[in-house]
Amino acid sequence: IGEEEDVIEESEDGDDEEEDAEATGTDPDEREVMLGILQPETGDLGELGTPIADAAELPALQLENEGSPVTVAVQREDTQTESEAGISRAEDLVAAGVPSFTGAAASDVTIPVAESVAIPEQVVMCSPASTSPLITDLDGDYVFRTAPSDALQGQVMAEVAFEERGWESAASFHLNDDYGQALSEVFVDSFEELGGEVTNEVAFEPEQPSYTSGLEDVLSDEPDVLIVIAFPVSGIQIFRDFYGEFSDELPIMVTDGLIEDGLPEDVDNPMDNVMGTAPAADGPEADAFAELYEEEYGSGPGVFNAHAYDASAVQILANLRAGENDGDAISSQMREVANPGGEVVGPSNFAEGVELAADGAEVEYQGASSTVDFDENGDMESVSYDIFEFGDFEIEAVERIEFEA
Amino acid sequence: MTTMSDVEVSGADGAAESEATHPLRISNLTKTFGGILAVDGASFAVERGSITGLIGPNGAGKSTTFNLITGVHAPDSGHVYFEGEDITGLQPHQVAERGLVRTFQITRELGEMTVLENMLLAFKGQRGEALWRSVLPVARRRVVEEERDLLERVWETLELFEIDHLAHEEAGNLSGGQRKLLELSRALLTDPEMLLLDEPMAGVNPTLEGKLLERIHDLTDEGYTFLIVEHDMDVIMENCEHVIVMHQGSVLAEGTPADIQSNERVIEAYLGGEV
Amino acid sequence: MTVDETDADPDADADRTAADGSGAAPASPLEGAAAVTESRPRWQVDLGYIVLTTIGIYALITALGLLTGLGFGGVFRQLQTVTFLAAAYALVVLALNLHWGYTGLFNIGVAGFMAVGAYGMAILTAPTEGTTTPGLGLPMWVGIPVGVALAGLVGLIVVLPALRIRADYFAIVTLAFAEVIRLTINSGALADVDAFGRQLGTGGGRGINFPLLEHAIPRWVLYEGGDPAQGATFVGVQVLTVTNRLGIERTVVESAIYTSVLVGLVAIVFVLSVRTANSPFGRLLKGIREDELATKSLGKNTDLVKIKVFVLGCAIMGLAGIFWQGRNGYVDPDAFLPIITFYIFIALIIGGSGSNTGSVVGALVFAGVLFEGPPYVQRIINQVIDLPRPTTIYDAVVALGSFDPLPLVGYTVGQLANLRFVLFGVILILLMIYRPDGLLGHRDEPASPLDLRAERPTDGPSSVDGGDDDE
Amino acid sequence: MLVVDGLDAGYGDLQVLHNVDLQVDEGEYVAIVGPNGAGKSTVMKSVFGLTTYMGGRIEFQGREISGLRPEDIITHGIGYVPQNDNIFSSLSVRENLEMGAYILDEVPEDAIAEVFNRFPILEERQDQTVGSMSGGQQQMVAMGRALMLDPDLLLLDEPSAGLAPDLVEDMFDRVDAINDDDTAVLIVEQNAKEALRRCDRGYVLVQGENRYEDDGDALLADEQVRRDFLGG
Amino acid sequence: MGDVTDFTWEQWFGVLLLAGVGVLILDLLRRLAVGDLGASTLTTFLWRGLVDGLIVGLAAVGLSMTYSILRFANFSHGDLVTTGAFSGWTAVWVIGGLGAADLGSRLLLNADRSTSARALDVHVYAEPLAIVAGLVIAALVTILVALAIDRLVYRRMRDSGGIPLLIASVGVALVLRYLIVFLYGERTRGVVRSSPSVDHPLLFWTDGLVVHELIMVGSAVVLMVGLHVLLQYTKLGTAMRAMADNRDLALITGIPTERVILATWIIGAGLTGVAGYLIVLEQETLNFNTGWFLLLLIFAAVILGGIGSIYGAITGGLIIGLADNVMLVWISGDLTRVAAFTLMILILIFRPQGLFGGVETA
Ligand SMILES: Nc1ncnc2c1ncn2[C@@H]1O[C@H](COP(=O)(O)OP(=O)(O)OP(=O)(O)O)[C@@H](O)[C@H]1O
Ligand SMILES: Nc1ncnc2c1ncn2[C@@H]1O[C@H](COP(=O)(O)OP(=O)(O)OP(=O)(O)O)[C@@H](O)[C@H]1O
Ligand SMILES: [Mg+2]
Ligand SMILES: [Mg+2]
Repeated sequence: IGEEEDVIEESEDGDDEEEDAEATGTDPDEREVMLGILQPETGDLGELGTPIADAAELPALQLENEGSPVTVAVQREDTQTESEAGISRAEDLVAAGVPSFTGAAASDVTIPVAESVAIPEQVVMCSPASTSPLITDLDGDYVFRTAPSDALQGQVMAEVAFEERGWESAASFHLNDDYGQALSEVFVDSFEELGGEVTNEVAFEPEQPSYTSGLEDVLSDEPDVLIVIAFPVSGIQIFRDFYGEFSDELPIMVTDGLIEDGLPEDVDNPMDNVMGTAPAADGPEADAFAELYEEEYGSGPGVFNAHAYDASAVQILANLRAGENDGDAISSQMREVANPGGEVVGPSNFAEGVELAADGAEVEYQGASSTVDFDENGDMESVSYDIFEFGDFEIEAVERIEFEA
Repeated sequence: MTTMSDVEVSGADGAAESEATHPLRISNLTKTFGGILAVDGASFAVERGSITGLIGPNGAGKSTTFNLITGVHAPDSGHVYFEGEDITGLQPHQVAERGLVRTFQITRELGEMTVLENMLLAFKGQRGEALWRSVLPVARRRVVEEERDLLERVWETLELFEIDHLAHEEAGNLSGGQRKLLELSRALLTDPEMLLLDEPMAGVNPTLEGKLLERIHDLTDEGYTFLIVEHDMDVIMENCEHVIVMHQGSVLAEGTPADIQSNERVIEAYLGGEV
Repeated sequence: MTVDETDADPDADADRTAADGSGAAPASPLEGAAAVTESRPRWQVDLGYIVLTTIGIYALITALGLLTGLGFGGVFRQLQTVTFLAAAYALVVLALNLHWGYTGLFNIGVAGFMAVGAYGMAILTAPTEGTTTPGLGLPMWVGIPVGVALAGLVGLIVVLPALRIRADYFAIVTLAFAEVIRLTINSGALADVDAFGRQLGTGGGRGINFPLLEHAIPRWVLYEGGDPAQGATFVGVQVLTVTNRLGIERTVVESAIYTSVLVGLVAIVFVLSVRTANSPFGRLLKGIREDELATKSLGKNTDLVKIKVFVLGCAIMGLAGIFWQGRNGYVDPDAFLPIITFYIFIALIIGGSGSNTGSVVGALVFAGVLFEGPPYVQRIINQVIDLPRPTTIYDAVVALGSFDPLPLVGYTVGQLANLRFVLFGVILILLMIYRPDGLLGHRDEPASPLDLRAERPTDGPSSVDGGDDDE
Repeated sequence: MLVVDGLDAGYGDLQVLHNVDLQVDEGEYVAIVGPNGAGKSTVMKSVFGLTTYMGGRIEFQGREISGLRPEDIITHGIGYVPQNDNIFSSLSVRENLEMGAYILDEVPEDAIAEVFNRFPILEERQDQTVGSMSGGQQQMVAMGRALMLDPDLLLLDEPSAGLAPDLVEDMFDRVDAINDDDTAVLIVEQNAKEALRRCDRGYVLVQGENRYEDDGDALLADEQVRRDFLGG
Repeated sequence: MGDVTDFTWEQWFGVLLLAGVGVLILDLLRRLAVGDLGASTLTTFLWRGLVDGLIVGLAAVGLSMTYSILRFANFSHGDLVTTGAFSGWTAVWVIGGLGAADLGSRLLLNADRSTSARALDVHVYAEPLAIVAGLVIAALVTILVALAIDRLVYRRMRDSGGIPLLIASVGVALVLRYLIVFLYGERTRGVVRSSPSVDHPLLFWTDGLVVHELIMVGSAVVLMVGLHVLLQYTKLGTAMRAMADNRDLALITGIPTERVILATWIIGAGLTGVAGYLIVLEQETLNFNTGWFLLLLIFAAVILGGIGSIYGAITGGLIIGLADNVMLVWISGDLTRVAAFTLMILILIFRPQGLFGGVETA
């Protein structure tokens, strides 16, 4: 068996890219860092995925713009929001010698990619947007994420609803997929743990002609608050039916999936009774990132863009500190460059941070989305959530909650 | 002139006797479609080794009777016995497996299969009809051997019916008469004990018709039994030993061709003064 | 003379098809080898088609990839992906061909049966603890056969009530069943169940993680007891020594073995299907397809045959589902949307329903060209040029007004993933209009173990070719 | 009136008719007989534009009709009863008849009455769906439908097949009657003796070619024809 | 003995099925009496089931008609529904929103998210003319699209059987749907303002009648009855049924088959476009999948009712709609669809030709 292990080493040594890396490894100034970006630029999440991929590329562009001696070779691939294509593209990345990548976005792409590529091929992946609680259970040495687990959002919602707003009973109306089921489950558990009563839990299928009966069903026991977990594709219809048939006094709480600016216009209602939670991009350097992004792409960042920047930035730092384009080496550096200890670096001084890391110095990355500290599962140690209030066709963040897992 | 009562006596005879001499016996078959009484208490028996004619005006219920006998439709009441066994309500394939095979008035060829394939399908109990035998190496060899034998018999039959030049033609491309021939020859290949032919000669050229009838006579000599629905009175009168006349769903008369031709009621109901 | 030959009458044409087989044989070494035995000309032709298609598609991918700087590694990956996908498609297309091509059972619930197989195996082999959707933790050699059997069993449940209804009703019923299966799997109600004192379930929308077949199967081949710690098997030693020398990574070897096992399965199913088709049993199937009552009236128990064939096909679909998802180590209900069934149909129709060779060729063309092609091209375009990306087509068209076609091109390229479906549609339509029998369908594949055209035991007056004009 | 001159026709690539000549004069009664597969039905279908036209000429009342579509041909005054599939099986008897006169603006009640008069069973069953009627009854419906427009030329493809003897007789009488009303008739029959007895002229078609052409009675008398095509 | 055949297993099955439904109804009453189930909840389910059923039924009649006359299961029917919806509502936005937003946003139904139904104030009271114009345009555009498809695709396949046509229609469905995506994008949008409602004392369970819903329900009933009359009592209708039966013979009989096909597409597609338009008027939102997601329900309705039967399609739609909603009393929302499909399969076992199949109600 030892033989085989050796063989692998040998074969990697034989790899062209690897030889380059080794040859220049002693001279960090000229080392080429390889980074993959695996995002859905088409398909279901195409609209979200492209800006995320842009943000993930930003650290590399930033270094280039600022004339850093470090070059980052970015390879960008499109998952098409499909697991099949995601796996293929991930394999392409691996084949190209990419030791780590920022991806994927949808949880049901991220999981298969992790299971069948990243973990077996010993390559690091860091997802900026997959929030499924399932990802926590995947191998924490190769699978990281800067996105918060939905397990946390469910708890946050329960706390806000029960403790802050004083609603004692709630009903949950959730999309019948992994996102909806997982979030609803966590919410219900947390809410009941806190002492609240969950009157009804109803799942629904996406894109139905009407949700009136489903709403009637979920509201039949007159809860204090209704939790709606959905995306706009069904959410618009749900709220249309809700305002058509039910009292618009009833408080409704939604999740990040429905925090979308145009929603009240599409629903044709000011939605005064609605509030929601969403993971916040609340890193110490959120503003610095926003500025960078605006400068590069001409518009403000969107959802999970900050997380994408952070994911790429941490991987670049880890790669430099490891001194080679090797998944295992990067894996062991991820927490070293992100978690407390050492010089604090972030978007504003990224170029300097990069040189520090290349010199092998200890750094602590504090990013755009959070302070970026990984726990043993590769999840964020702490994240913050925004509380949004809808009203008069606008959505406004009213509060920010720091939440420790 | 044979009267109705004679017929009924023979129909009511002990089962043992009619079994030996009459392989097919139906009693009191009834079938309604919606409001229409298609077959109304029909009873008759067919003698072994004979050619029996089943005639009657259009809509008398002849084809429906065939359908009831062969399991295409289930009768509302009544019974069908074949070789002493009650086969009422059996599935068509079960009836055919017992050696009672029929042809259709409106032919049912397997359009996108060649004539050869149509014919080969007919053989009963082919080894290769079990999937595993068709697929597994050693067993398949036997299937191939058997197939050679079958093919030989198919070609003989095709030549006999003068459609061997069409062997590779898709059955859907045959002319009306050719289809009748195909259907008849295919039915023969099932090794039936008894054949029910629904207007086998309609649309068949007279010369060929003569040859077919000869062949049918040969087969009766070999012990086959035929029940034939036919409107061509010449065919019926010249070839059948026994004729059954149906009218409005029930048996109007039965007897030898001569009896039938002189039966007033038959003339009135069916023959229309002709003949 | 040559002109004469090509313009010969249809009868001569039919003859030539048979003769062509040997003529085309030397095109590939494989065929050359087979030609020596001289026993099965049809096999040579069929294999020839498949090999040629494979070579063609490989060449296309390689050329495009290398031209655009994807590098050998990338090309190799793409080839492996395409091979895997094509093999997975081929397996299920062959099964569908058995249903529809031969028996005329218009099953558009294929995705459902694949789901049953994959989920059956996933539930059996998922670890008992440590994941969100625990399973029974059984080894894969239990999981695979049971999954296949489950798919067959569900097939039985579907076909029994559907026996008596006509073709298009049958289609809708199978589609509805597939949706029932998917929705049930997806439902929260069955996501976690306490069964036999254990936590079990479908996992609902979150799906099930199970041990990767892509590792498990190759490791069974390579190592004692499937465990690398126990040392390599005889085969494993050979393979690993060779690949070590060549410097190929173990994971690559494992993927290749997995794909090979799948290809092997396809080969087995293919051979069995061909034998089925060219047999009295296959003749029965064709008979049922053409006119069930007539076949029944010849004494054939058509219901039984239909049940057998349907269950068998469903089991193979289950197997395909297992291997397909076995590569991900993860199943979720979204992998079995109805559109998957239509993909499979497109593949079958491209090849030609009713032809096993066509099924495989269709799977190759669909997976290699139609399915993987457009994104491949899109990647290449994206790498080569930087196009403007207007958000709506209106902006793009307005730009046309000022003679700037680039925004429209950019918009179109951006929409390629969606336009791929338009392409599928157009191809399907063109095929149905101009080649309804597909590339290879409706060849005269005799429903007999003998070559009916060649053999005529008695020397009748007419010769081998159905000489209408001989007389 | 109908002149078929050197017609070549078939199905797709398959040529069935080779240089077939045929003529039906005003008010004439012409029969085509011949073995199965000779191409008799194909001739009929060709006149009606339902086959692949490969050459030759078809003229009706001086106008060329080869290549016209069936719905145009019917307006020229040709009626056609095909050999198979000659009824709308899911429509009622009455609707079948009405469809026979589709090109007229009004439903011709008198024509329907006449058909009912000829086939009383049809009046009784006028609201029954034809598919559920016996083979012979269906044949009557098909005849009735073709008569609705009172055509100048009637093409009948084996109209007596499947009819009870009294109806066969009746059918031939009816055809005679139609013919007496100055409607020309072109009939294909396997009941060849009867057809030849009644017709003015007959053709024997073999393997897609004209073999004999003569007066009906003369053909009946011809030894060779008797032996080869009329069953002795 | 002979009488046993009177009760086939199918009939036994039917009896069981009816008994099952009976038990459910009894249980429903029990729940009402015990108070497990609020009366208002039940009426909501019933009313919604009715409306959903009519939506499906309305979309289904066009399919049932083309299915029986052109003899193929048109899988692009759902996307014709979508075509009608997009074209009709585009017209409403273009006409009704004059000046309220720029043309680009209105033409693409707010694909760029720069305006909204509210900004344009689209509803039946504010824009009655535009709404009517939209209805007409929905019908016209759908007809044109269907005719173009017929010309380009189906016409070349007249002699192919039902299954090749079915497969081609799957191709057409993909082309239509993704061309709509190409033009309009993938976003779901609200295209109508929330419906105004009128107060009334008529129905006991609600005192506000939703106008848009009423328009949908009313038009659905009128259109379906109209179509039935057309098919059953006009010569064109008989000709259509004749063609459905035997196209070759229709040709020989002198029925101008191409013209009948044309008429079939015009009527069928017009109805379908109108259905799509009205469905969106009722549900207020629109997405490129709107019709496709309805398609399986539509097929279920058509087949349940028996192909070619207009009343069958409506009945089928109602059964599906009611099952989908009322089943919520017993099972969770993610399984009601399963129940509806299962019911369809069960009914087909006992009546393989559909509820109204064979009985010609046209
Ligand atoms: N649709 C078709 N496609 C291809 N070939 C056909 C088709 N219809 C008939 N044929 C062929 O054309 C030839 C003539 O057929 P046709 O139906 O004209 O014969 P017929 O003289 O009417 O015979 P019959 O008396 O048996 O009805 C036959 O050999 C037949 O196989
Ligand atoms: N499937 C059916 N549905 C309804 N009625 C039917 C059906 N089959 C037959 N009938 C009716 O039953 C009666 C008997 O029909 P059948 O076909 O048995 O007559 P037949 O004696 O064979 O006549 P022919 O000599 O004309 O073929 C007819 O009145 C017919 O209309
Ligand atoms: Mg009959
Ligand atoms: Mg003929």
